[in-house]
Amino acid sequence: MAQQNRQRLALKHPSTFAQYRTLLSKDLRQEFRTKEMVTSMGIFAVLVIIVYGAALALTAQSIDIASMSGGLIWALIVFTSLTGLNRSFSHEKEQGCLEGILLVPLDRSVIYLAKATSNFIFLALVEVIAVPLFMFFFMTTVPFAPTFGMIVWPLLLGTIGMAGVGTMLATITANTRSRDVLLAVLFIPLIYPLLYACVTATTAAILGSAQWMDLYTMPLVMAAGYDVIMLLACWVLYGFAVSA
Amino acid sequence: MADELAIQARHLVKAFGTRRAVDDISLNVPRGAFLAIFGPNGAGKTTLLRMLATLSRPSSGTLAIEGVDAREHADQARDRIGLISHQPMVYPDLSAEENLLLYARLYGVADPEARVRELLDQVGLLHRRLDPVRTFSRGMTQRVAIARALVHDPDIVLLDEPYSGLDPHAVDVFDQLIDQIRPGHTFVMVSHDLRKGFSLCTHALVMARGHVVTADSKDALDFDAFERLYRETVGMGVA
Amino acid sequence: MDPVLQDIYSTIIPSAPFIIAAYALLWAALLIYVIISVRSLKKSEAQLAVLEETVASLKAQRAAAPTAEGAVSAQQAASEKAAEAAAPKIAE
Amino acid sequence: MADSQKKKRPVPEAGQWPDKLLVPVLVAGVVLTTVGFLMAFLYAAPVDGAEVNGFQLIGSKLVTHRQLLSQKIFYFHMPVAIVSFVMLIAAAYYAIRFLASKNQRYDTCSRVAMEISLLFVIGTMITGDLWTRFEWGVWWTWDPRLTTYLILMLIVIAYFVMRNSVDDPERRATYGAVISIIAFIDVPICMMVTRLIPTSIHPVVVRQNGMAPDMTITVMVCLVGMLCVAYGLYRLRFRTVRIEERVEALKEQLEEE
Repeated sequence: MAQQNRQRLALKHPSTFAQYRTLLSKDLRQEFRTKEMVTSMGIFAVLVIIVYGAALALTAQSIDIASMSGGLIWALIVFTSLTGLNRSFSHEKEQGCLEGILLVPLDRSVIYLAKATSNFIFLALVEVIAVPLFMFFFMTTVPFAPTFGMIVWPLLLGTIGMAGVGTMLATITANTRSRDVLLAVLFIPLIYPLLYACVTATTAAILGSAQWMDLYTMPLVMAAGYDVIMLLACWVLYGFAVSA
Repeated sequence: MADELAIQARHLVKAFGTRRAVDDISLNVPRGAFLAIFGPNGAGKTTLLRMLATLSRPSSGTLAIEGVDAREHADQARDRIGLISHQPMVYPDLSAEENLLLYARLYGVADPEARVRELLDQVGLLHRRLDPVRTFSRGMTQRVAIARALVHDPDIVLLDEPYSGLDPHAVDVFDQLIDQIRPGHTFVMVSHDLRKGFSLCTHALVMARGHVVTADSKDALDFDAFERLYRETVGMGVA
Repeated sequence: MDPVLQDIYSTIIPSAPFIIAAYALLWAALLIYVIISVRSLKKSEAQLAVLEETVASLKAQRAAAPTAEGAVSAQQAASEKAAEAAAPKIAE
Repeated sequence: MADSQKKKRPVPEAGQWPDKLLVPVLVAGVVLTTVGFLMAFLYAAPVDGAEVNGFQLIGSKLVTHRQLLSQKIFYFHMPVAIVSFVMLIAAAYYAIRFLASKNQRYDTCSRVAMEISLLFVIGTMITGDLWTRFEWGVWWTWDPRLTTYLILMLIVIAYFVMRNSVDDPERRATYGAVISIIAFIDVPICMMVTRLIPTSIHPVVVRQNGMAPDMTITVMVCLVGMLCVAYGLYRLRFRTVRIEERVEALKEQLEEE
């Protein structure tokens, strides 16, 4: 029969972190080359701001915009992340690459972590553009509270949570029929606690009233708790969802 | 006898509820053999191949790939398998080299750059290695897919209807490549193309509705006898 | 009516419609659900009966006269033999 | 009742001991809930509402507060809510069992449990909302409890939207299991988040600071009654779905003949 054992290539199993880095660099290089996801999310964010403009144009002077801006920023972020998440798996699905990666002997959760990190980076990039833009359009009349800088923390925790849960749901809805509406229907109820906590914390930071701490720290702790629990659950369940 | 076998499957079943896509199939594929699997659509050929590629878990039955149990130590089994499917599984926006480097690093190939260069040369795409795969023709993309499937030098090469969508010239180039990598590798091919599959294979297997209908080594029958047998068995199954 | 007594019971009447509505709607929701599931149970049971009859009759007809066309069982036997044959043949 | 016919045709994983319990449990459920309903209005004392300036001797008791009838909704509201959670827990349990064994039967159990959970959540929303309408005079407030149930209802609806948009049964079952587990984790968090974050607008109305013994008994009766009704419905729906699957399988088999 054929010659028994031909000289086989040496295979040194890479560490999980090395595989994570390879997958992440693939995502980043692909996005850097096409810039498809970041531009589509950025444009969507600008469009949402324009819709806000129409919605608030008449009332902007009379109402206290500061107390609502926390909520408006987060509404902007939720819908922008939805458009991004919908496209996050389009490359994998297009040429069946997800199966190519599933063929590699690696832990499925590494795929999850790499994809969640890349989604987090893209979402954070868009937020860095969209939030200041929002402030430019709506909050120029609002005096800057000393605690304004503190909105960074809820933004950070919220984006981590949304990227984490969103990546899991995007994997599930990637090859279903009504893909984008299904992702929204699943994403928003599941993300509600995080959203509620982040909006409260952001609004407290923006208003910066005397006892702003008690309206700030508790929601922040809740958001952090949500992130930890949800990312853990998604980490464990991802193996089932991706190879279904 | 066991170590002689590349793939050993016992009573493989893939069922969900009462529907059995693959129903109690046992296979012994010796090392270096070329098994061609034929059968009508919906016979469970692709399901069987996906099970062999450890992409889907069998509902019951045992599967050993190169002596390694594919259910318990799936990772070790995956080191030995390369899959070429009608989907190329490469990223269109990345260049051919970047795609192969990605898989080479994921598999943990010792010297990825050298290995990738060698493979690209073997498939004759060295001159186009920096262009994104999006700009490649269907035939060239299929050759990148072959290179991707071989990047970690697998012992077993699984082919899922590799000829679909290829023009005659691309088919010839594909056959040439298969012959090149033939020595020392075991092949399992799912195909509709009786003539092409029969010419390449050492063993043939016909499936219908999840069962093995007939199975024989090639020298036991010539092509016309095989074609009549295929028409008869598959015809009867579907009637 | 003594004003204090009236005040004590002042919320009873206005709250009555809400309570009735609550219990009525809840009871209606449960009832509708039961009706729908019982009806679909009956429908699928009827389908099951019909199908099992046809399967039974097909089996009876096949057992009675194994014609060429009805060679499923024969073909089944063939594949059993083939499956056994597959094992040793391929593994020569 | 049609129960005797059911025995004749064995259906996979239905008709064993759980189904024999079907009729007695359903009957017990109906009886208990009606008894609970009557007790709520006749046996349990009405709860004291707002202060009344003055007092009145009624029967043997000195009454100084407005007697509230609206509180009577509570006797069905709480049991229905608890049952909806019990069903969500059952769905998550079967989902884990399905992921471990990939046995389709657990997928069916999980799906039917989610269905019953949705039914009882809708029940909770109906009774809760009417109570809010009377207590606070507004149809909807973003009160912690109401928002938690709204989110739970939306998640279960999303679960079923997902189930209808995936065709491959195994993938549908796996995705369904994953979502019901995530929902099971998400809902308590939602409950905590909405309660612990101090909402500036509405002080959290403490509804029951400790229940009088007679009220607790009534609630218990209603609760057990509702649990029996839920179990009965669960088995009924489970049998229907299993028969439908058997019909599907037979059809497929016939096509091949």
